[in-house]
Amino acid sequence: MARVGVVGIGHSRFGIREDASLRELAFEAVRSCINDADVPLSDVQSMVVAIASDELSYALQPSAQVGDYIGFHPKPSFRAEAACASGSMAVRAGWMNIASGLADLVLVVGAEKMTEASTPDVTEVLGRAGDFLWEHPFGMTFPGYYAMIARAHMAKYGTTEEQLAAVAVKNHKYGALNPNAHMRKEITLEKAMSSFVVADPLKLFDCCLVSDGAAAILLASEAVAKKLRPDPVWLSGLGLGTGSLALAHREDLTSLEATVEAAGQAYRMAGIGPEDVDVAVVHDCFTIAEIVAYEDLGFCPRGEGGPLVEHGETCIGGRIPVNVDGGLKSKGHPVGATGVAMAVEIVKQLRGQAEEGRQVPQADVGLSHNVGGNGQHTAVHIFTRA
Amino acid sequence: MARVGVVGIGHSRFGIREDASLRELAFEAVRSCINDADVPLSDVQSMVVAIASDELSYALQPSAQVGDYIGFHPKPSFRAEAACASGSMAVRAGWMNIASGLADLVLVVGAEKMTEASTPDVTEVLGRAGDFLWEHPFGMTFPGYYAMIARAHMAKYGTTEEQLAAVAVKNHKYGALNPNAHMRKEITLEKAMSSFVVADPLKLFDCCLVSDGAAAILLASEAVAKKLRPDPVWLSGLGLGTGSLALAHREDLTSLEATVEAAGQAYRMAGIGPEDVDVAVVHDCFTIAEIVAYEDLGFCPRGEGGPLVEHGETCIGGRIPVNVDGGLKSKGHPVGATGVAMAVEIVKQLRGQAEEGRQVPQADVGLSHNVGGNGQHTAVHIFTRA
Amino acid sequence: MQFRDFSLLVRDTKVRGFAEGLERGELRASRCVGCGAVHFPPRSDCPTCWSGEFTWEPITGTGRLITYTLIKVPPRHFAPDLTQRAPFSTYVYAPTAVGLVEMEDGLRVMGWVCGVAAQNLHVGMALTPKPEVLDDGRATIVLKSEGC
Amino acid sequence: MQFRDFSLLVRDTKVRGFAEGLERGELRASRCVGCGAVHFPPRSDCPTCWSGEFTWEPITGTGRLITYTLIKVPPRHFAPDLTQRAPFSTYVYAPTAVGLVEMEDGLRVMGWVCGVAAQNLHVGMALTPKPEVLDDGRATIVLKSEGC
Ligand SMILES: [Zn+2]
Ligand SMILES: [Zn+2]
Repeated sequence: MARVGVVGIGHSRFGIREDASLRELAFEAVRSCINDADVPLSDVQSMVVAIASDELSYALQPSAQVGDYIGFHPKPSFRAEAACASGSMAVRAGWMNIASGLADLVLVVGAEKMTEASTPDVTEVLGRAGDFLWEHPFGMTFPGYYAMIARAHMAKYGTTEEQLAAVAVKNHKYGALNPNAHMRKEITLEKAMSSFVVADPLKLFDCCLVSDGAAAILLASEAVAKKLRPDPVWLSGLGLGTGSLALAHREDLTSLEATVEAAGQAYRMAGIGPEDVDVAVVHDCFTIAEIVAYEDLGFCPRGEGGPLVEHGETCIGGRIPVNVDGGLKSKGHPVGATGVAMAVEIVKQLRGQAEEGRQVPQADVGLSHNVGGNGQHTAVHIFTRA
Repeated sequence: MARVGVVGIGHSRFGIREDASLRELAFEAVRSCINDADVPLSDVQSMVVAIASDELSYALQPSAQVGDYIGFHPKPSFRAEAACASGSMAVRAGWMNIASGLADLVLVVGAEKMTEASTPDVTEVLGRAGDFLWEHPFGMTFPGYYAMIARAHMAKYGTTEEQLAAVAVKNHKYGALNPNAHMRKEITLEKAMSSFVVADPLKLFDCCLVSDGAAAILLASEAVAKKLRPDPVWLSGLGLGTGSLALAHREDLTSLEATVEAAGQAYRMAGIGPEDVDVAVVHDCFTIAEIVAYEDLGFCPRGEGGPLVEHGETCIGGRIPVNVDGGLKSKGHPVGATGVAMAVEIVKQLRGQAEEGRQVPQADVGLSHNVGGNGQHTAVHIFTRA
Repeated sequence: MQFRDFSLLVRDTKVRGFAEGLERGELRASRCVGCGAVHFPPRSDCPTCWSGEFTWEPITGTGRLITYTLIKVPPRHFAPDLTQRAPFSTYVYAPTAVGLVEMEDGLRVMGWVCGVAAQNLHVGMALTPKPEVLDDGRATIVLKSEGC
Repeated sequence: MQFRDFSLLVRDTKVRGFAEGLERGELRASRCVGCGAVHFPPRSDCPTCWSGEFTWEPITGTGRLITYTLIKVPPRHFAPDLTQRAPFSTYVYAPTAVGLVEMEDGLRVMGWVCGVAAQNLHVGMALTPKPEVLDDGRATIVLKSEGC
C-alpha cells in the first residue's frame, strides 16, 4: 500500500482566543505548518478541513472561510466531520487523497471557535452529538453520557473517583509544560476531588476545557515526502470505527466498540500491536474516557485502566506515556482542531521536538485516538519514523 | 489510475416528507440501493455520508444517525460537507476510499430533512452558505446572491428574464415525468414570468424547492464491479474547485471560477471534452445558475447560455440535454442529497433506465455539476459506460 | 433554532405512534413484522430483514438500573433562566437523576429516576419505566421505584 | 442561536479596528505592511506575503454599481415579526436594494442602496459607500446616490 508522510506541522495557541476568529485561527496554524514544511502554499494541491459545528461557526460550508482566508481557491477543498473526531476524519481523507493518486501534497486543517457562544449554548450543541431524539430529551448533556460510562465502569471494575482525578493531575502536569496549552497550570489531587459536580460522578476537573484553536499538517506521497525532508514521519496505520447512536444500545457500557474496531484496523494496517507504541495521545474529553481508552487500545487488560494511571504507568518513564501534551483536559479541546492537533503532537514527539520535561525518549511509534460524541465515531492513527 | 464503478443506485421520493425523519429517508434510499446492487449490506466495507446542515439536523455528527439506523456500525463512516455540494463531496470521498485501496465496496449516502424548519429559518441557514460576516449582514439571502449574478449576466450579455423562465419551464416539463420529483407539474412561461419576486430579478419560479429526501450509490473497485454486474457505470472523471467566500471578490460576476476549475480537472481526468457529453445534470438552484453552468462547463460560448435554453438546445433532441430529471427546480433540492441524487440520475440515464419521455437516447457519457453556496465549492463528475 | 419537544420530534416520522402511546400512558417498543425483532427506542425500518412493517407493543414490568448520573449543569433547553420555552420535560426534574434500566427481555430504557434519594441510587436496583404527563401537558419517561 | 450584529462579529477578531472605524463614520480597508496589498473586506493576515501586520486606511470617493438586487423575502434576522431582536441593520432597509460598488482602485463594497427608486437602479451608476449609524445605535454600510 502507498506510503503517506507528514512533512509539516502547525498549531495555534489554544485557549479563549478573543483576539482571533475562526478563519484567523486557521491562518495561524497554516502559516506555522507551511513554515515548518518550508514549502510554498502554491505547491499544495488539495485541502481537507475539519470543523465540527456549522452552528458554532454561524456558517454552512465553514471550510470556505478557511480556504478563502488562506487564499487557497480555486484548488480542491472540502470539509470532513464526525463531531469531536472531525480532525481525524480530515487526516484520513487527506491520506486517501494522496494514496488514491489524486494529489501528492495535501493540507489538512482543523479549527473551531467555541468561546463566542455561551456555556449553555455550547452544552446544548455538544449534547446533540449523542442521540438527540431518544436520549438528549432527558436533560442528557455531553458530560452526562460520560458520567453514565464512568458509573458503569466503577460498578463493574471498582474504578474510583481518585483514579479519575489522577488522569486530570497527570494531564495538567504535562499541559503546564506545553506553550500551546489552554490551561498551563498544575493541579493537585485534592483540588480535583473537591471541584464541583457537573454530572455525578464527574466533577469540573474531570471535564476538558472549551477552547478556541486550530492545527494543520501537510501530507505528502512517499516520493515527495522524501524529497522535502530527511525525517518525514509516516502515517502507517488508519482505523475508523463507529458505535451505536444511543448509549443504551452499547452491549458493554464500559468500552467503546468504535475504539476497539478502529484500533484493530490501525494495528493490522501498521503491522504492530499495542506493546509497540512508544507514545500516545488519547481522547480525554473526560477523565473516564482516557481510562476506557487505555483498555480499548490494549494498553492494559479490561478493568485495569484505573490502576494504570494511579501507578504512574502513563507518565513519561512509565509503561506507555499518554497525553504528555496535556490532553484535551489541559491543552484544550477546540473540537474540529483536536484530531489534527493530535497528529501534530505525535509528529513532534517522533521528531524529538517536544518541550523539555514532556519529550518521550526514543519515541519511534506513536498513536492518536480521537472520539466523536460518546463513541459514535472513533479514529485511531499510527505514526512511525521508519 | 484505478477505475471505480457504480454498482447500485437508490433514491427516495423527494418532497415535503412529513412521514419520514432524516434517518428514515436515508434508510429508504439505502434499501433501494442495496436492492438495485443485489449485494448484502454486510459486504459493504465503508460509508461516506453527506448532510449539509448540523443545525437543520439538530445534531452534531448527523452521519451517526444514518449509520446507526441502517445498522452499519462498527464499520467506518464519516461525513463530507460543502453545503449544497455535500453529496458530491461524499461521492468524491467514496471514490478516494476505493482508489486508495482502503476498501473495495463503499456506500455513499446523501440526505437532508429541511421542511421541519420554518421558511425564514431555512432562508437564514442557507444564507450563511455565503459570506456570513461581510455580506450576509446586508439582508443577503441565498436567492439574493444569485440575483446579483443574474443582474450582472443580464447587464453584460443581455440575458433576459424570459430566458431564465425558459429554464424553469424545461425543468418542470421533465420533472413531471419523474416519479421521485417533488413537484410533478408542468408550468407555462406566463406563469413563471408572473410569479412574485423573491430577490429581483429572480421570481418564485426561478428558485428551486425546499425539499426532504435522500439518495445513495454503491461504489466498487474495478475487479469487484465487474464481478457484481455486467453493466457498471464508471466514475471516470472527478473535479473539485473552490471560489472566494465573498461574491464581491469574484473577478467575473457572471461565471463561477470553481466550476471552470472543476470542469477542467474532470475533463482532463476522463480524457474527454464538453462536446463528448451526452447528458448532464447541473446545479439549477436558481434558473440563472443553470445558464451560467452551460457557459462554465463549455456547453456553449460565454453569454450564449440564455439563447441555448431559449432555443431548446438543452432539451432531449437538442445539442445537450440538461436536467431531464427535473433538476433541483422541480425534482427538489434536499441539499445533502442532491449531489448523490445527481449521480443516481446519470447512472440511470447511462443504463437506459430513465422513465419514458425523459430518457436520453444512446447516452454513453454523463456529467454532474454540483455547487456549494454561491460558488465557494463546485464538483464536476463524469460517468462513462465504457 | 430552539430545541423542540420530544413529541414533536417523533410526530413527523414513521414512529409517530410512539408519541401517541406516550400520551395514553403507554411506553411502546416496535416489533418487526418481517423477523420479529423488538426495538426500543422504536424503529420503523429493520436493518436485519429490511422490512418497513412494524407493530407496537407495550413495555411493561420492572427493570434493573445499569447506570445513572445526576446532571448538575443542565443544557440550555433545561436552564430556566435562559429560555422562556420549557420543552418536553421542565427543569423541575433537574438535577434529579437520569438512569438507564435494562428490562428482562434485554430492552433498555432511559428516563428520569423518581422517588429515590441520590445517595440511595445503585447499579442493580429495581425500577419501573412509565410514561408521565407533566403539569405543562407534555409527556416524558420516568423510572419509578416501588411506592413512587 | 441568534444572528449577531455586525459590530459584535468583528469585535472578537484581529479586524476589530474596522468596527471602531464604522462607529466613527469611517469605512476602512486594511493595508498589508509586508507587501502593500489593500483589502476590503479587511483582512489581518496576508495570503501573499504571510505578514500579520496591517494598517487601516479609509475608503473614500465614489464607485460604480456593478450589480444589485432587491431582497423581497428577507432572512429571519430581518423579518420583524419573527424575532424581537433586530440585529445590525433593522428591517427598515428591506426591501430596499442591496448593491455592490467597485471603487476606482478596484475595491468592492457591498451595502444598502440609499436614495434611488428601484426602477432607476442600473449597472454603472455612481454611488458613494458610507457608514451610517441607524436609530437603534448600530452601524451599517450605505451606498449613497448624489444628494442623498
Ligand atoms: Zn426485521
Ligand atoms: Zn502582504
